[in-house]
Amino acid sequence: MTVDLSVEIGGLKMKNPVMTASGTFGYGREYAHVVDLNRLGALVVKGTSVHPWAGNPPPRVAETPAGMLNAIGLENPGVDRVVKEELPALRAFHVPVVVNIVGHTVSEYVEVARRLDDSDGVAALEVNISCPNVAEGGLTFGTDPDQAFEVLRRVREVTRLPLIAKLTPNVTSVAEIARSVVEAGADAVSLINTLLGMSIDIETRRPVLGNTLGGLSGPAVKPVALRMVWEVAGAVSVPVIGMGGICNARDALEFLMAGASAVAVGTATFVDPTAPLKIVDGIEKYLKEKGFRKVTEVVGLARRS
Amino acid sequence: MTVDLSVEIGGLKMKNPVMTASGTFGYGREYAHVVDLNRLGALVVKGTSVHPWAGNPPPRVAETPAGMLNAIGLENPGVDRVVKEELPALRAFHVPVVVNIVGHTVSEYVEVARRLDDSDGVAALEVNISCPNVAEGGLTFGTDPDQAFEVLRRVREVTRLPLIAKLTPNVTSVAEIARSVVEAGADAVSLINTLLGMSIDIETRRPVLGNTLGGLSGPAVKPVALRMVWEVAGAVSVPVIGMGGICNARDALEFLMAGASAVAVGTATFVDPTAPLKIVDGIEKYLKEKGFRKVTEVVGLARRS
Amino acid sequence: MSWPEPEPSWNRFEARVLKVDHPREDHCLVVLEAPLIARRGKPGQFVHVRVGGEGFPVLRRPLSVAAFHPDRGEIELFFRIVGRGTKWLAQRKANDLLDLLGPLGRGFPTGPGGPWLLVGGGIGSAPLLSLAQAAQRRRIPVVVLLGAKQQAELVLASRFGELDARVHVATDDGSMGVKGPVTSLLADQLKQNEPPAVVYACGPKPMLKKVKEMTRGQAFPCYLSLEERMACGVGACLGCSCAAETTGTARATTCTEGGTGCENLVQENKVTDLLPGPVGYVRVCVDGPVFEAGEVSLD
Amino acid sequence: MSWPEPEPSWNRFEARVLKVDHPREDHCLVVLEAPLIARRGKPGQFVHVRVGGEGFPVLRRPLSVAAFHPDRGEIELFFRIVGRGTKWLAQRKANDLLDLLGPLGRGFPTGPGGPWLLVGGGIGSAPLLSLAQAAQRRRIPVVVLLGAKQQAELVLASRFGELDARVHVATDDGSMGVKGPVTSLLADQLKQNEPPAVVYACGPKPMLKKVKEMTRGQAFPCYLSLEERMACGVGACLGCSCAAETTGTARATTCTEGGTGCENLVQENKVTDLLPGPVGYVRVCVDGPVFEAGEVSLD
Ligand SMILES: Cc1cc2nc3c(=O)[nH]c(=O)nc-3n(C[C@H](O)[C@H](O)[C@H](O)COP(=O)(O)OP(=O)(O)OC[C@H]3O[C@@H](n4cnc5c(N)ncnc54)[C@H](O)[C@@H]3O)c2cc1C
Ligand SMILES: Cc1cc2nc3c(=O)[nH]c(=O)nc-3n(C[C@H](O)[C@H](O)[C@H](O)COP(=O)(O)OP(=O)(O)OC[C@H]3O[C@@H](n4cnc5c(N)ncnc54)[C@H](O)[C@@H]3O)c2cc1C
Ligand SMILES: Cc1cc2nc3c(=O)[nH]c(=O)nc-3n(C[C@H](O)[C@H](O)[C@H](O)COP(=O)(O)O)c2cc1C
Ligand SMILES: Cc1cc2nc3c(=O)[nH]c(=O)nc-3n(C[C@H](O)[C@H](O)[C@H](O)COP(=O)(O)O)c2cc1C
Ligand code: FES
Ligand code: FES
Repeated sequence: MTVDLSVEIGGLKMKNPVMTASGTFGYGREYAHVVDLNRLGALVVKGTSVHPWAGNPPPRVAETPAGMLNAIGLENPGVDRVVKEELPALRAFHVPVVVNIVGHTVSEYVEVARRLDDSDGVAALEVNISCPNVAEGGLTFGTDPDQAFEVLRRVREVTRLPLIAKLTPNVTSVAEIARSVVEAGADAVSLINTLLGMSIDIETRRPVLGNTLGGLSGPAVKPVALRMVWEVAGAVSVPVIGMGGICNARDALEFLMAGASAVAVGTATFVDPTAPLKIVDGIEKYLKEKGFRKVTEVVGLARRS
Repeated sequence: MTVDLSVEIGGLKMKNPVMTASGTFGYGREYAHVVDLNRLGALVVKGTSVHPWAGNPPPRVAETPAGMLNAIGLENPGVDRVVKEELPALRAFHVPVVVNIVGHTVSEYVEVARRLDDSDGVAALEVNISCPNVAEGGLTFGTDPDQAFEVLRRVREVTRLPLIAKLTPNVTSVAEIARSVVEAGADAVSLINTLLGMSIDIETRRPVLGNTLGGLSGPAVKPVALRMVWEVAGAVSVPVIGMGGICNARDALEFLMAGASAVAVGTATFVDPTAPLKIVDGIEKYLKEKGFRKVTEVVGLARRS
Repeated sequence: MSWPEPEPSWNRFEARVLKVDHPREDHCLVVLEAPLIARRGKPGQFVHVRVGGEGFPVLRRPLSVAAFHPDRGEIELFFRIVGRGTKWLAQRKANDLLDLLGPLGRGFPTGPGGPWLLVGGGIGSAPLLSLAQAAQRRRIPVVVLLGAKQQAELVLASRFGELDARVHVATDDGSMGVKGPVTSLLADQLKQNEPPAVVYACGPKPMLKKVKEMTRGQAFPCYLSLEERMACGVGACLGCSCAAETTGTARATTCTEGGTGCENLVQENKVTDLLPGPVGYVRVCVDGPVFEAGEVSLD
Repeated sequence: MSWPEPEPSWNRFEARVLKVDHPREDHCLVVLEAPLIARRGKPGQFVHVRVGGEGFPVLRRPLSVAAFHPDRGEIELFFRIVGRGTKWLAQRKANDLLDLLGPLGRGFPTGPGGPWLLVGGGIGSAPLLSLAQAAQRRRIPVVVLLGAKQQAELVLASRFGELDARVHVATDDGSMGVKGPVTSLLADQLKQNEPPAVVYACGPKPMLKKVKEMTRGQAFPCYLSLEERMACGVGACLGCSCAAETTGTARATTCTEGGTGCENLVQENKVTDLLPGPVGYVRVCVDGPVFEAGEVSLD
């Protein structure tokens, strides 16, 4: 008996529910000779802005118990070079490419979305609203329902691509933000981005990261990520992409059962670049053993009592 | 050369900056024969309500990567029995006893504070505002600056004991809540309480905890806790008590350098009941080696650049 | 029938591993040098074992003491390898040190009369072995009913035999003894002429529930050893709660009226057992892990 | 002077541990069976080693290959035990398997001319050993300057000697060789009649900074091997950035104009190096770990 692993996320068709997480898999190219990209549900590339961003001063990463902090600062060469130098090579693979977009103002988001909507080989946009809103004093768009709404509404106007809103966990009510972006036109939501954290070196007596604050990811955050996916899946009717600390098929199945229609794997690929593919295999094995025919049958299973 | 470890937290005098965390050290009695309670900076007892609370259905704890979830549900025998049956025994020790107070309505907080203000052997109150506000539909007091203000203001009216507001990390801006409770009269703030999380058993396909959601604690949350202490120490001028994942003296020193005047140790005592005392020793050793004379000299050290 | 003395004096020990044995791939027997626990511990008590290094995993693992050897100063742990912690434990080598808290909990209450009827399901037979030891020392006749999925899991059966216990066996697949659940053996036993003086049971929850039903209203008491997820293991965190059979208030009443098991709870001043409210909870780590069947709700 | 071929074909290996040696309590030498890396790797490249089990810690540890033995299919790692990961590594036993990615990074560029001057501070001498190996094979004369706190830390000195290198030593406490920093030896060398064809250095940042200053404007190139905290190790996460000496824009200009080291960056199409903006960053894992001294800012 074969199991149907395919899922559809707001118009984005994937052969299985496992994606890479933005910023942790480069542009795919870095791993293409050791990971069969064609077997991924989708490949999500790094945060991309209108103009090139230089990123934060080093050190940019630090290890923490069962997790890591990063403060890359969304370094990227800008949308023009991504379109010209990175996307063409990915067209050789049979994998939907999702571009994660970032901006310091609403119009920067709009501009990069417009450029990508015109480009070949982009299957969907993931709008990373965890960026500081420069006009509003640096508070991140994603922590305010109105600003999150505004970004998604304006981006929605300029693209027909499936639109995924990527939510930040650093909020009192992630469900409220989720409802807001869905109302603004998002076809799906993905979460969680990293939890704000920091670390101090007691020898130098200074913060470890060059940027002082960084984003926590990896197994340590999994319980928080799962809870937020549970809350959001109960609050909106669009598909949810779950991520945060997923290392193996068991973790991925927890997210699916909490209500996610797909999952993304980030930090775990640093330990094992083939983790996303092992997770695909593991999900398939579980479904077969338990007699499910489609992966969609387990989505939200833990919600029904 | 001896090092002065003593600190004062909003009127609460402690011989060293290391306390136990509420809910993780019972009433001290459970550990008194293996841990010299007199060597603790302060002993914080469990959340105490006006009436007895039954707590949540089991399972109440679950392990997570470098952390644990708990959903005890603040089970406690009520303030009368705590005053009658628990506090008297603690008076035999030379350790300040801080009582953590909880309520479902503002007047429940007020009532329990009033009762404790009348009692012997209470050195300070820690107001746990991570309780659902029953009147306001179950949102926790601590996620709303106005409700947090109201609880502290009203409790302040009925007690002269040093008042510590214990903040929840499940908010967009912990600094905003901190400012609010300080304005209401809190003499100090303590943080973090647990991060809301959950876990699913993929065999039973149900949430692991009887209560579905639980609070994440332990090393996994340390980077988030440290960041929040950093933010709050920069936002208010009252002393800050830092906690969240502290396992050893290095961890504790990170919190002190981030701006905490004292620290509390919770989950780590489950692994090693003597952890709080080892941390006292470790802090003293570090200070001696580095030539500090007082522990207060390292408070906020990482903030000065 | 009297409960063993409360044990306020648990301590933390570095116990030396003397032997690690794998009678089956997924079962493990560890012999430890732990003289104080070996001498002071009672059947049914457990130790809380630290696993892994440097603070991870964050929780200790509760394991019953399967056998006490006060003469040699040794204890035995017998467990199934189910997850990260037990896997780590099973990889220990002779002379490694294990960090443990113990002896913890309230063991099995025992009286002078026999015979004792022991009912063990799967790995639940572990704590019963120490009871069989005690019975042998006190020359009390013991009947042991052991159940498991298959013969291979009945690795402790011969150990009970060595302790002069009469052993009956049931397996789900019939590969050893009677085919069926261990409770079918219990049904047979309860039909016999001589009733047991007491029934002790340990095993999976559905089995314990069945045993509780089958022994309800009988003249002899029935004691169950429960498992629950634990953080502190010593009564401080309220993490290991199990619902009391009746509501807290009702239990409090029972207690003042002098009900059997509850009496002891009151004597030992366990405030949290007696909460008024919709549900009362008991702590498996200090109020148990052994309870009178009537005290706890197994739903 | 030409950079080694870019190595797009790193892979993941299960390498068998052949030997674990502790020349000093806090230093460790591990010999691994890793034939492909032994044959294809270049001096200055590194491996990214998984430490611990079951996904914790979450980050691999970067370690230079201290010696390549293509004939025997072996490589050597030499490291100081500083934290959790290196401690775990140092506890491996023969026949354990290590999970590693490699060979990674851009090694030392080499040319036919000599002599080579190698400057190593502390454990920074490790990657230089593989250069001395290469020099011996190619019969290029090598002078090695080694610095350390005390004699005991100079455990690799004899290995350089075996490779026919001329070794000079400096220690902070004067317990071996000259008393003072290794850069004082460098000053002496640079005063000699015959200038080196190239200087290679690895060690703590302050030392590298000094070496960079001392070799600035000289006729011979100077290459530094840097360390930075890494996540992926393969260029995907931008976690290991180091500031470029000039701003991104300026470097881009230098490159079109044909500057020395930068040329190679352009050839290898490393987009992220050439960002316009206030600061340009290079990735230590794929753009390095070896850089021309002029390329990177060490402030
Ligand atoms: C009082 C008591 C005595 C016990 N005695 C024995 C014994 O003699 N032999 C034996 O094989 N098992 C015994 N158990 C069960 C044993 O504690 C678990 O099998 C063990 O903790 C599993 O740990 P793990 O890391 O291998 O599994 P994991 O599933 O990885 O553990 C994850 C977490 O869940 C907890 N957990 C998992 N299963 C159980 C369980 N059944 N009961 C309590 N906590 C659990 C673990 O302690 C840990 O905190 C006993 C349990 C209790 C409460
Ligand atoms: C390209 C490269 C080659 C290296 N080669 C060697 C070598 O041959 N011999 C040797 O002794 N050391 C070498 N190092 C340094 C080595 O990687 C660290 O000492 C090691 O990662 C420390 O790990 P830990 O778990 O013991 O320490 P911890 O301090 O517990 O590590 C915590 C985290 O910080 C990182 N970290 C700590 N120190 C360093 C460091 N100096 N550089 C980079 N990351 C660090 C760790 O990788 C880990 O992610 C090299 C570093 C790099 C970047
Ligand atoms: C090094 C690094 C870089 C990241 N860059 C981005 C990014 O550019 N855009 C984004 O939306 N999320 C970014 N993230 C967040 C991840 O996509 C993901 O949401 C988060 O790491 C949680 O998943 P994980 O625990 O599986 O890593 C980054 C994470 C890491 C660790
Ligand atoms: C089992 C358990 C019970 C707790 N009970 C309380 C409580 O009653 N009141 C309270 O304010 N915090 C309570 N907490 C939160 C801790 O006091 C502490 O804020 C948190 O666990 C973070 O610290 P840690 O990581 O050191 O445990 C509890 C935590 C745990 C693990
Ligand atoms: S495990 Fe803490 S009270 Fe039982
Ligand atoms: S470590 Fe990821 S880019 Fe260098």
